[in-house]
Amino acid sequence: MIRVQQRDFDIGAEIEGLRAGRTDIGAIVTFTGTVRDSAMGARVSQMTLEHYPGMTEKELERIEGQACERWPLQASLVIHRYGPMQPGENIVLVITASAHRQAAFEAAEFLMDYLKTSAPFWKKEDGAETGGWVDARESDDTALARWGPEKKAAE
Amino acid sequence: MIRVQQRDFDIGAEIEGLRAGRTDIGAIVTFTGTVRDSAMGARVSQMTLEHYPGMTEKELERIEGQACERWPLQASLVIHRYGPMQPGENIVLVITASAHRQAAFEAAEFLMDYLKTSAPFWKKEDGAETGGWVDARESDDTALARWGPEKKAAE
Amino acid sequence: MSVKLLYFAWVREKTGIGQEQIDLPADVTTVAELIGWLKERGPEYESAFEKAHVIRAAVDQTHVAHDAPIASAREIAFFPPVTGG
Amino acid sequence: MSVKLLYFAWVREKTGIGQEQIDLPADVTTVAELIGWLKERGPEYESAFEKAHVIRAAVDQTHVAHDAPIASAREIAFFPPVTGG
Repeated sequence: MIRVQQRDFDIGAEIEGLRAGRTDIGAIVTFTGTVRDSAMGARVSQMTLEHYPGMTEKELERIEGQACERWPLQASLVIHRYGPMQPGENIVLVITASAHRQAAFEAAEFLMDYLKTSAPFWKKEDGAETGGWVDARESDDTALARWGPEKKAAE
Repeated sequence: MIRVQQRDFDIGAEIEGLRAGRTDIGAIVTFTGTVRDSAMGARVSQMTLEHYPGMTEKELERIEGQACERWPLQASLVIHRYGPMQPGENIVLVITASAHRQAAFEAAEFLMDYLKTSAPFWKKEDGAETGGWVDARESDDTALARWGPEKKAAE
Repeated sequence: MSVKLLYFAWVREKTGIGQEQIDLPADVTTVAELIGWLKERGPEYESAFEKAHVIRAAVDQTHVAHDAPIASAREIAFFPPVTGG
Repeated sequence: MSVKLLYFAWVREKTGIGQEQIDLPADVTTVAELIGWLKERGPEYESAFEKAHVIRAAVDQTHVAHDAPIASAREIAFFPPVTGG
Protein backbone atom coordinates (compact mmCIF):
# COMPACT_ATOMS: atom_id res chain seq x y z
CA MET A 1 0.00 0.00 0.00
CA ILE A 2 1.35 3.43 -0.85
CA ARG A 3 0.20 6.95 -0.03
CA VAL A 4 1.45 10.34 -1.13
CA GLN A 5 0.07 13.12 1.03
CA GLN A 6 0.73 16.58 2.37
CA ARG A 7 -0.59 15.92 5.89
CA ASP A 8 1.36 14.23 8.67
CA PHE A 9 0.89 10.55 9.57
CA ASP A 10 0.59 8.68 12.88
CA ILE A 11 3.19 5.89 12.98
CA GLY A 12 1.49 3.96 15.78
CA ALA A 13 -1.90 4.08 14.07
CA GLU A 14 -0.42 2.98 10.74
CA ILE A 15 1.27 -0.03 12.37
CA GLU A 16 -1.96 -0.99 14.13
CA GLY A 17 -3.92 -0.67 10.90
CA LEU A 18 -1.52 -3.00 9.12
CA ARG A 19 -1.44 -5.73 11.75
CA ALA A 20 -4.99 -5.54 13.09
CA GLY A 21 -6.50 -9.00 13.57
CA ARG A 22 -3.44 -10.77 12.16
CA THR A 23 -1.57 -13.54 13.96
CA ASP A 24 0.70 -14.67 11.12
CA ILE A 25 3.16 -11.77 11.47
CA GLY A 26 6.33 -12.30 13.49
CA ALA A 27 8.34 -9.19 12.69
CA ILE A 28 7.41 -5.59 11.94
CA VAL A 29 10.03 -3.05 10.87
CA THR A 30 9.31 0.65 10.48
CA PHE A 31 11.51 3.37 9.07
CA THR A 32 10.59 6.99 9.66
CA GLY A 33 12.50 9.78 7.97
CA THR A 34 12.29 13.13 9.75
CA VAL A 35 13.36 16.72 9.05
CA ARG A 36 16.63 17.63 10.75
CA ASP A 37 17.39 21.16 11.89
CA SER A 38 20.77 21.19 10.21
CA ALA A 39 22.39 20.00 6.99
CA MET A 40 26.12 20.15 6.23
CA GLY A 41 26.54 22.23 9.39
CA ALA A 42 24.07 24.89 8.30
CA ARG A 43 20.82 25.60 10.12
CA VAL A 44 17.59 24.56 8.39
CA SER A 45 14.46 26.43 9.41
CA GLN A 46 12.08 24.77 6.95
CA MET A 47 12.12 22.20 4.19
CA THR A 48 9.84 21.90 1.18
CA LEU A 49 9.37 18.71 -0.81
CA GLU A 50 8.31 19.05 -4.41
CA HIS A 51 7.17 15.94 -6.26
CA TYR A 52 5.84 14.75 -9.59
CA PRO A 53 2.17 13.88 -9.03
CA GLY A 54 1.26 10.77 -10.95
CA MET A 55 4.78 9.51 -11.44
CA THR A 56 5.41 9.52 -7.67
CA GLU A 57 2.56 7.09 -7.04
CA LYS A 58 3.65 4.95 -9.99
CA GLU A 59 7.23 4.74 -8.75
CA LEU A 60 6.27 3.96 -5.16
CA GLU A 61 3.96 1.20 -6.36
CA ARG A 62 6.68 -0.20 -8.60
CA ILE A 63 9.23 -0.19 -5.76
CA GLU A 64 6.79 -1.76 -3.30
CA GLY A 65 5.91 -4.41 -5.90
CA GLN A 66 9.58 -5.30 -6.26
CA ALA A 67 10.00 -5.63 -2.49
CA CYS A 68 7.01 -7.99 -2.35
CA GLU A 69 8.51 -10.08 -5.15
CA ARG A 70 11.87 -10.37 -3.42
CA TRP A 71 10.77 -10.98 0.18
CA PRO A 72 7.87 -12.90 1.72
CA LEU A 73 6.06 -9.88 3.14
CA GLN A 74 2.72 -10.21 4.88
CA ALA A 75 2.12 -6.48 4.67
CA SER A 76 3.87 -3.32 3.59
CA LEU A 77 3.17 0.39 3.55
CA VAL A 78 4.95 3.41 2.14
CA ILE A 79 3.75 6.93 2.99
CA HIS A 80 5.62 9.92 1.59
CA ARG A 81 4.71 13.51 2.35
CA TYR A 82 5.21 16.57 0.16
CA GLY A 83 4.97 20.31 0.77
CA PRO A 84 6.52 22.45 3.51
CA MET A 85 7.76 20.78 6.74
CA GLN A 86 9.44 21.98 9.92
CA PRO A 87 12.42 20.38 11.70
CA GLY A 88 11.26 17.38 13.73
CA GLU A 89 8.35 16.58 11.39
CA ASN A 90 7.87 13.24 9.62
CA ILE A 91 8.75 12.99 5.92
CA VAL A 92 8.42 9.34 5.03
CA LEU A 93 7.23 6.11 6.63
CA VAL A 94 8.01 2.58 5.48
CA ILE A 95 6.50 -0.42 7.26
CA THR A 96 7.27 -4.05 6.42
CA ALA A 97 5.80 -7.10 8.13
CA SER A 98 6.98 -10.67 7.69
CA ALA A 99 7.12 -13.98 9.53
CA HIS A 100 10.82 -13.48 10.27
CA ARG A 101 12.95 -10.48 11.06
CA GLN A 102 15.51 -10.70 8.27
CA ALA A 103 12.93 -10.34 5.50
CA ALA A 104 11.29 -7.39 7.27
CA PHE A 105 14.61 -5.59 7.83
CA GLU A 106 15.93 -6.20 4.32
CA ALA A 107 12.70 -5.20 2.59
CA ALA A 108 12.51 -1.95 4.60
CA GLU A 109 16.09 -1.05 3.68
CA PHE A 110 15.49 -1.96 0.05
CA LEU A 111 12.37 0.22 -0.06
CA MET A 112 14.24 3.18 1.42
CA ASP A 113 17.24 2.77 -0.89
CA TYR A 114 15.02 2.65 -3.97
CA LEU A 115 12.81 5.43 -2.77
CA LYS A 116 15.85 7.67 -2.17
CA THR A 117 17.12 7.17 -5.70
CA SER A 118 14.04 6.76 -7.89
CA ALA A 119 10.94 8.32 -6.32
CA PRO A 120 10.53 11.79 -7.90
CA PHE A 121 10.87 14.04 -4.83
CA TRP A 122 13.10 17.08 -4.48
CA LYS A 123 14.07 18.75 -1.23
CA LYS A 124 14.55 22.47 -0.87
CA GLU A 125 15.89 23.77 2.40
CA ASP A 126 15.39 27.25 3.82
CA GLY A 127 17.90 28.50 6.35
CA ALA A 128 19.58 31.59 7.66
CA GLU A 129 23.06 30.78 6.35
CA THR A 130 22.31 28.73 3.29
CA GLY A 131 19.34 27.04 1.66
CA GLY A 132 18.23 25.90 -1.72
CA TRP A 133 17.83 22.61 -3.52
CA VAL A 134 19.50 19.67 -1.86
CA ASP A 135 22.06 17.78 -3.92
CA ALA A 136 21.65 14.04 -4.39
CA ARG A 137 24.03 12.03 -2.22
CA GLU A 138 26.43 9.63 -3.82
CA SER A 139 26.05 7.35 -0.79
CA ASP A 140 22.44 6.76 -1.84
CA ASP A 141 23.56 5.30 -5.15
CA THR A 142 26.10 3.18 -3.29
CA ALA A 143 23.39 1.92 -0.94
CA LEU A 144 21.23 1.01 -3.92
CA ALA A 145 23.98 -0.92 -5.67
CA ARG A 146 23.97 -3.69 -3.05
CA TRP A 147 20.57 -4.93 -4.22
CA GLY A 148 22.01 -5.83 -7.64
CA PRO A 149 21.79 -4.01 -10.96
CA GLU A 150 19.01 -6.00 -12.62
CA LYS A 151 16.12 -4.31 -10.85
CA LYS A 152 17.29 -0.71 -11.06
CA ALA A 153 15.07 1.66 -12.94
CA ALA A 154 16.58 2.92 -16.19
CA GLU A 155 18.05 6.36 -15.76
CA MET B 1 17.19 2.80 27.62
CA ILE B 2 16.01 -0.73 28.36
CA ARG B 3 12.89 -2.12 29.99
CA VAL B 4 11.90 -5.66 30.95
CA GLN B 5 8.22 -5.93 31.70
CA GLN B 6 5.24 -8.26 31.67
CA ARG B 7 2.74 -5.71 30.35
CA ASP B 8 2.31 -4.77 26.70
CA PHE B 9 3.83 -1.62 25.19
CA ASP B 10 2.52 1.04 22.80
CA ILE B 11 4.90 1.38 19.85
CA GLY B 12 3.61 4.78 18.76
CA ALA B 13 3.84 6.22 22.28
CA GLU B 14 7.37 4.85 22.74
CA ILE B 15 8.54 6.46 19.48
CA GLU B 16 6.97 9.77 20.46
CA GLY B 17 8.60 9.61 23.89
CA LEU B 18 12.01 9.08 22.35
CA ARG B 19 11.82 11.87 19.77
CA ALA B 20 9.76 14.45 21.65
CA GLY B 21 11.16 17.96 21.22
CA ARG B 22 14.13 16.76 19.18
CA THR B 23 15.07 18.14 15.79
CA ASP B 24 18.48 16.47 15.37
CA ILE B 25 17.07 13.06 14.41
CA GLY B 26 16.80 12.16 10.73
CA ALA B 27 15.97 8.46 10.85
CA ILE B 28 14.00 6.29 13.27
CA VAL B 29 13.91 2.52 12.88
CA THR B 30 11.69 0.26 14.96
CA PHE B 31 11.62 -3.50 15.16
CA THR B 32 8.67 -5.23 16.78
CA GLY B 33 8.66 -8.96 17.38
CA THR B 34 5.20 -10.50 17.70
CA VAL B 35 3.76 -13.90 18.62
CA ARG B 36 2.84 -15.98 15.56
CA ASP B 37 0.00 -18.47 15.62
CA SER B 38 2.13 -21.21 14.13
CA ALA B 39 5.65 -22.56 14.40
CA MET B 40 7.14 -25.26 12.17
CA GLY B 41 3.68 -25.83 10.77
CA ALA B 42 2.10 -26.50 14.17
CA ARG B 43 -0.55 -24.31 15.75
CA VAL B 44 0.48 -22.18 18.72
CA SER B 45 -2.31 -21.15 21.10
CA GLN B 46 -0.13 -19.41 23.67
CA MET B 47 3.52 -18.66 24.33
CA THR B 48 5.27 -18.09 27.64
CA LEU B 49 8.59 -16.30 27.99
CA GLU B 50 10.73 -17.15 30.99
CA HIS B 51 13.71 -14.95 31.76
CA TYR B 52 16.52 -14.48 34.26
CA PRO B 53 15.65 -11.38 36.31
CA GLY B 54 18.76 -9.34 36.97
CA MET B 55 20.85 -10.86 34.23
CA THR B 56 18.29 -9.91 31.58
CA GLU B 57 18.55 -6.22 32.41
CA LYS B 58 22.35 -6.48 32.56
CA GLU B 59 22.57 -8.15 29.15
CA LEU B 60 20.17 -5.72 27.48
CA GLU B 61 22.15 -2.78 28.86
CA ARG B 62 25.40 -4.34 27.69
CA ILE B 63 24.03 -4.93 24.19
CA GLU B 64 22.56 -1.43 23.96
CA GLY B 65 25.88 0.01 25.17
CA GLN B 66 27.70 -1.81 22.39
CA ALA B 67 25.28 -0.49 19.78
CA CYS B 68 25.83 3.06 21.02
CA GLU B 69 29.60 2.57 20.80
CA ARG B 70 29.43 1.28 17.25
CA TRP B 71 26.90 3.68 15.74
CA PRO B 72 26.18 7.38 16.25
CA LEU B 73 22.75 6.94 17.83
CA GLN B 74 20.78 9.89 19.13
CA ALA B 75 18.43 7.62 21.05
CA SER B 76 17.71 3.94 21.52
CA LEU B 77 15.22 1.81 23.39
CA VAL B 78 14.83 -1.90 23.99
CA ILE B 79 11.68 -3.27 25.63
CA HIS B 80 11.34 -7.02 26.16
CA ARG B 81 8.29 -8.66 27.67
CA TYR B 82 8.09 -11.87 29.69
CA GLY B 83 5.23 -14.06 30.85
CA PRO B 84 2.31 -15.55 28.88
CA MET B 85 1.37 -14.02 25.50
CA GLN B 86 -1.24 -14.76 22.86
CA PRO B 87 -0.73 -14.88 19.08
CA GLY B 88 -0.64 -11.36 17.66
CA GLU B 89 0.76 -9.82 20.85
CA ASN B 90 4.01 -7.84 21.04
CA ILE B 91 7.11 -9.55 22.46
CA VAL B 92 9.96 -7.14 21.89
CA LEU B 93 10.51 -3.59 20.68
CA VAL B 94 13.76 -2.05 19.51
CA ILE B 95 13.94 1.61 18.50
CA THR B 96 17.03 3.34 17.14
CA ALA B 97 17.30 6.98 16.12
CA SER B 98 20.18 8.54 14.24
CA ALA B 99 20.97 11.40 11.88
CA HIS B 100 21.13 9.00 8.91
CA ARG B 101 19.24 5.88 7.96
CA GLN B 102 22.12 3.43 7.65
CA ALA B 103 23.21 3.79 11.28
CA ALA B 104 19.62 3.43 12.51
CA PHE B 105 18.99 0.29 10.41
CA GLU B 106 22.29 -1.37 11.27
CA ALA B 107 22.04 -0.66 14.99
CA ALA B 108 18.50 -2.06 15.14
CA GLU B 109 19.58 -5.27 13.37
CA PHE B 110 22.63 -5.56 15.60
CA LEU B 111 20.49 -5.15 18.72
CA MET B 112 18.07 -7.84 17.56
CA ASP B 113 20.83 -10.26 16.56
CA TYR B 114 22.55 -9.91 19.93
CA LEU B 115 19.32 -10.00 21.85
CA LYS B 116 18.31 -13.24 20.08
CA THR B 117 21.56 -14.95 21.05
CA SER B 118 22.56 -13.51 24.41
CA ALA B 119 19.58 -12.08 26.32
CA PRO B 120 18.42 -14.78 28.78
CA PHE B 121 14.87 -15.45 27.56
CA TRP B 122 13.32 -18.84 26.81
CA LYS B 123 10.17 -19.42 24.81
CA LYS B 124 7.72 -22.17 25.61
CA GLU B 125 4.88 -22.74 23.17
CA ASP B 126 1.52 -24.31 23.96
CA GLY B 127 -0.40 -25.84 21.10
CA ALA B 128 -2.86 -28.54 20.22
CA GLU B 129 -0.44 -30.62 18.15
CA THR B 130 2.86 -29.83 19.75
CA GLY B 131 4.30 -27.41 22.29
CA GLY B 132 7.19 -27.15 24.65
CA TRP B 133 10.45 -25.27 24.80
CA VAL B 134 11.53 -23.67 21.54
CA ASP B 135 14.93 -24.72 20.20
CA ALA B 136 17.50 -22.05 19.44
CA ARG B 137 17.82 -21.38 15.72
CA GLU B 138 21.16 -21.80 14.02
CA SER B 139 20.28 -18.91 11.72
CA ASP B 140 20.42 -16.60 14.75
CA ASP B 141 24.06 -17.49 15.34
CA THR B 142 24.73 -16.95 11.64
CA ALA B 143 23.08 -13.54 11.80
CA LEU B 144 25.24 -12.62 14.78
CA ALA B 145 28.49 -13.63 13.10
CA ARG B 146 28.31 -10.76 10.58
CA TRP B 147 29.01 -8.20 13.32
CA GLY B 148 32.46 -9.68 13.94
CA PRO B 149 33.68 -12.00 16.69
CA GLU B 150 35.40 -9.51 18.99
CA LYS B 151 32.27 -8.24 20.70
CA LYS B 152 30.48 -11.53 21.25
CA ALA B 153 29.72 -12.44 24.83
CA ALA B 154 31.74 -15.40 26.12
CA GLU B 155 29.70 -18.56 26.06
CA MET C 1 3.64 15.74 -32.53
CA SER C 2 2.20 17.52 -29.50
CA VAL C 3 3.72 16.58 -26.16
CA LYS C 4 3.46 17.83 -22.59
CA LEU C 5 6.78 18.89 -21.04
CA LEU C 6 7.17 19.08 -17.24
CA TYR C 7 9.98 20.68 -15.27
CA PHE C 8 10.71 20.11 -11.57
CA ALA C 9 12.86 21.62 -8.82
CA TRP C 10 15.65 23.88 -10.12
CA VAL C 11 14.94 22.92 -13.73
CA ARG C 12 11.45 24.37 -13.22
CA GLU C 13 12.86 27.47 -11.50
CA LYS C 14 15.27 28.08 -14.36
CA THR C 15 12.82 27.56 -17.22
CA GLY C 16 10.35 29.65 -15.24
CA ILE C 17 7.46 27.29 -15.94
CA GLY C 18 6.21 24.02 -14.48
CA GLN C 19 4.75 22.64 -17.67
CA GLU C 20 3.94 23.45 -21.26
CA GLN C 21 2.43 21.80 -24.31
CA ILE C 22 4.71 21.91 -27.36
CA ASP C 23 4.73 20.75 -30.95
CA LEU C 24 7.78 18.65 -31.52
CA PRO C 25 9.66 18.80 -34.86
CA ALA C 26 9.87 15.42 -36.58
CA ASP C 27 13.69 15.35 -36.41
CA VAL C 28 13.69 15.46 -32.60
CA THR C 29 13.53 11.74 -31.75
CA THR C 30 15.44 11.22 -28.47
CA VAL C 31 15.60 12.83 -25.03
CA ALA C 32 19.07 14.18 -25.85
CA GLU C 33 17.83 15.73 -29.10
CA LEU C 34 14.90 17.26 -27.24
CA ILE C 35 17.29 18.82 -24.72
CA GLY C 36 19.37 20.23 -27.57
CA TRP C 37 16.27 21.62 -29.24
CA LEU C 38 14.97 23.16 -25.99
CA LYS C 39 18.30 24.93 -25.37
CA GLU C 40 17.77 26.86 -28.62
CA ARG C 41 14.48 28.26 -27.36
CA GLY C 42 15.91 30.99 -25.15
CA PRO C 43 18.35 31.90 -22.36
CA GLU C 44 16.13 30.41 -19.63
CA TYR C 45 16.21 27.00 -21.35
CA GLU C 46 19.89 27.42 -22.16
CA SER C 47 20.50 27.96 -18.42
CA ALA C 48 18.16 25.17 -17.26
CA PHE C 49 19.82 22.59 -19.49
CA GLU C 50 23.37 23.92 -19.26
CA LYS C 51 24.53 20.89 -17.26
CA ALA C 52 22.53 18.47 -19.40
CA HIS C 53 24.37 15.43 -18.04
CA VAL C 54 23.02 15.88 -14.49
CA ILE C 55 19.43 16.27 -15.65
CA ARG C 56 17.20 13.20 -15.42
CA ALA C 57 14.29 12.52 -17.72
CA ALA C 58 11.07 10.54 -17.52
CA VAL C 59 8.96 9.61 -20.54
CA ASP C 60 5.34 8.97 -19.66
CA GLN C 61 6.33 8.84 -15.97
CA THR C 62 9.07 6.25 -16.37
CA HIS C 63 12.75 7.02 -15.81
CA VAL C 64 14.69 6.88 -19.10
CA ALA C 65 18.25 7.44 -20.29
CA HIS C 66 19.10 10.39 -22.54
CA ASP C 67 19.34 8.18 -25.62
CA ALA C 68 15.77 6.92 -25.12
CA PRO C 69 13.35 7.48 -28.02
CA ILE C 70 10.50 9.89 -27.44
CA ALA C 71 8.26 8.84 -30.31
CA SER C 72 4.63 8.56 -29.21
CA ALA C 73 5.43 10.12 -25.80
CA ARG C 74 2.53 12.03 -24.28
CA GLU C 75 4.47 13.46 -21.32
CA ILE C 76 8.19 14.15 -20.90
CA ALA C 77 9.61 15.40 -17.62
CA PHE C 78 13.01 16.92 -16.77
CA PHE C 79 14.38 17.16 -13.24
CA PRO C 80 17.53 16.98 -11.08
CA PRO C 81 18.55 13.73 -9.37
CA VAL C 82 15.85 12.93 -6.82
CA THR C 83 16.34 13.72 -3.12
CA GLY C 84 13.28 12.44 -1.29
CA GLY C 85 13.01 10.04 1.63
CA MET D 1 32.00 -21.97 49.52
CA SER D 2 28.29 -21.22 49.48
CA VAL D 3 26.85 -20.34 46.12
CA LYS D 4 23.40 -19.76 44.67
CA LEU D 5 22.52 -22.01 41.74
CA LEU D 6 19.74 -21.05 39.32
CA TYR D 7 18.07 -23.22 36.68
CA PHE D 8 15.94 -21.96 33.80
CA ALA D 9 13.58 -23.36 31.16
CA TRP D 10 13.86 -27.13 30.69
CA VAL D 11 16.89 -27.31 32.96
CA ARG D 12 14.65 -25.97 35.73
CA GLU D 13 11.85 -28.37 34.83
CA LYS D 14 14.23 -31.32 34.94
CA THR D 15 15.97 -30.45 38.21
CA GLY D 16 12.53 -29.65 39.61
CA ILE D 17 13.72 -26.43 41.28
CA GLY D 18 14.35 -22.86 40.18
CA GLN D 19 17.17 -22.12 42.59
CA GLU D 20 19.05 -23.48 45.57
CA GLN D 21 21.90 -22.47 47.84
CA ILE D 22 24.66 -25.08 48.01
CA ASP D 23 28.02 -25.56 49.67
CA LEU D 24 30.59 -26.25 47.01
CA PRO D 25 33.45 -28.73 47.66
CA ALA D 26 36.89 -27.15 47.28
CA ASP D 27 37.85 -29.41 44.37
CA VAL D 28 35.00 -28.13 42.16
CA THR D 29 36.68 -25.16 40.47
CA THR D 30 35.14 -24.81 36.98
CA VAL D 31 31.67 -24.82 35.45
CA ALA D 32 32.36 -28.22 33.87
CA GLU D 33 33.41 -29.68 37.22
CA LEU D 34 30.30 -28.24 38.84
CA ILE D 35 28.13 -29.90 36.19
CA GLY D 36 29.91 -33.21 36.83
CA TRP D 37 29.40 -32.81 40.57
CA LEU D 38 25.70 -31.90 40.16
CA LYS D 39 25.05 -35.00 38.02
CA GLU D 40 26.06 -37.14 41.00
CA ARG D 41 23.37 -35.61 43.16
CA GLY D 42 20.42 -37.60 41.83
CA PRO D 43 18.51 -38.77 38.75
CA GLU D 44 16.82 -35.37 38.24
CA TYR D 45 20.24 -33.66 37.97
CA GLU D 46 21.57 -36.56 35.89
CA SER D 47 18.67 -35.97 33.49
CA ALA D 48 18.93 -32.17 33.49
CA PHE D 49 22.63 -32.21 32.65
CA GLU D 50 22.60 -35.29 30.41
CA LYS D 51 23.37 -33.21 27.33
CA ALA D 52 25.89 -31.04 29.15
CA HIS D 53 27.32 -29.60 25.93
CA VAL D 54 24.09 -27.79 25.01
CA ILE D 55 23.70 -26.22 28.43
CA ARG D 56 24.84 -22.61 28.82
CA ALA D 57 26.16 -21.15 32.02
CA ALA D 58 26.38 -17.69 33.55
CA VAL D 59 28.58 -16.80 36.51
CA ASP D 60 27.33 -13.78 38.41
CA GLN D 61 25.00 -12.98 35.50
CA THR D 62 27.68 -13.05 32.80
CA HIS D 63 27.79 -15.71 30.05
CA VAL D 64 30.82 -17.99 30.50
CA ALA D 65 32.30 -21.06 28.81
CA HIS D 66 32.32 -24.44 30.57
CA ASP D 67 36.01 -24.15 31.39
CA ALA D 68 35.48 -20.86 33.24
CA PRO D 69 36.58 -20.76 36.91
CA ILE D 70 33.85 -20.44 39.52
CA ALA D 71 36.01 -19.34 42.41
CA SER D 72 34.36 -16.49 44.33
CA ALA D 73 31.12 -16.81 42.32
CA ARG D 74 28.02 -15.80 44.25
CA GLU D 75 25.50 -16.92 41.62
CA ILE D 76 25.79 -19.57 38.91
CA ALA D 77 22.98 -20.18 36.42
CA PHE D 78 22.35 -23.03 33.99
CA PHE D 79 20.01 -22.82 31.03
CA PRO D 80 19.41 -23.90 27.41
CA PRO D 81 20.48 -21.69 24.49
CA VAL D 82 18.39 -18.53 24.69
CA THR D 83 15.33 -18.05 22.45
CA GLY D 84 13.97 -14.58 23.15
CA GLY D 85 13.27 -11.72 20.78
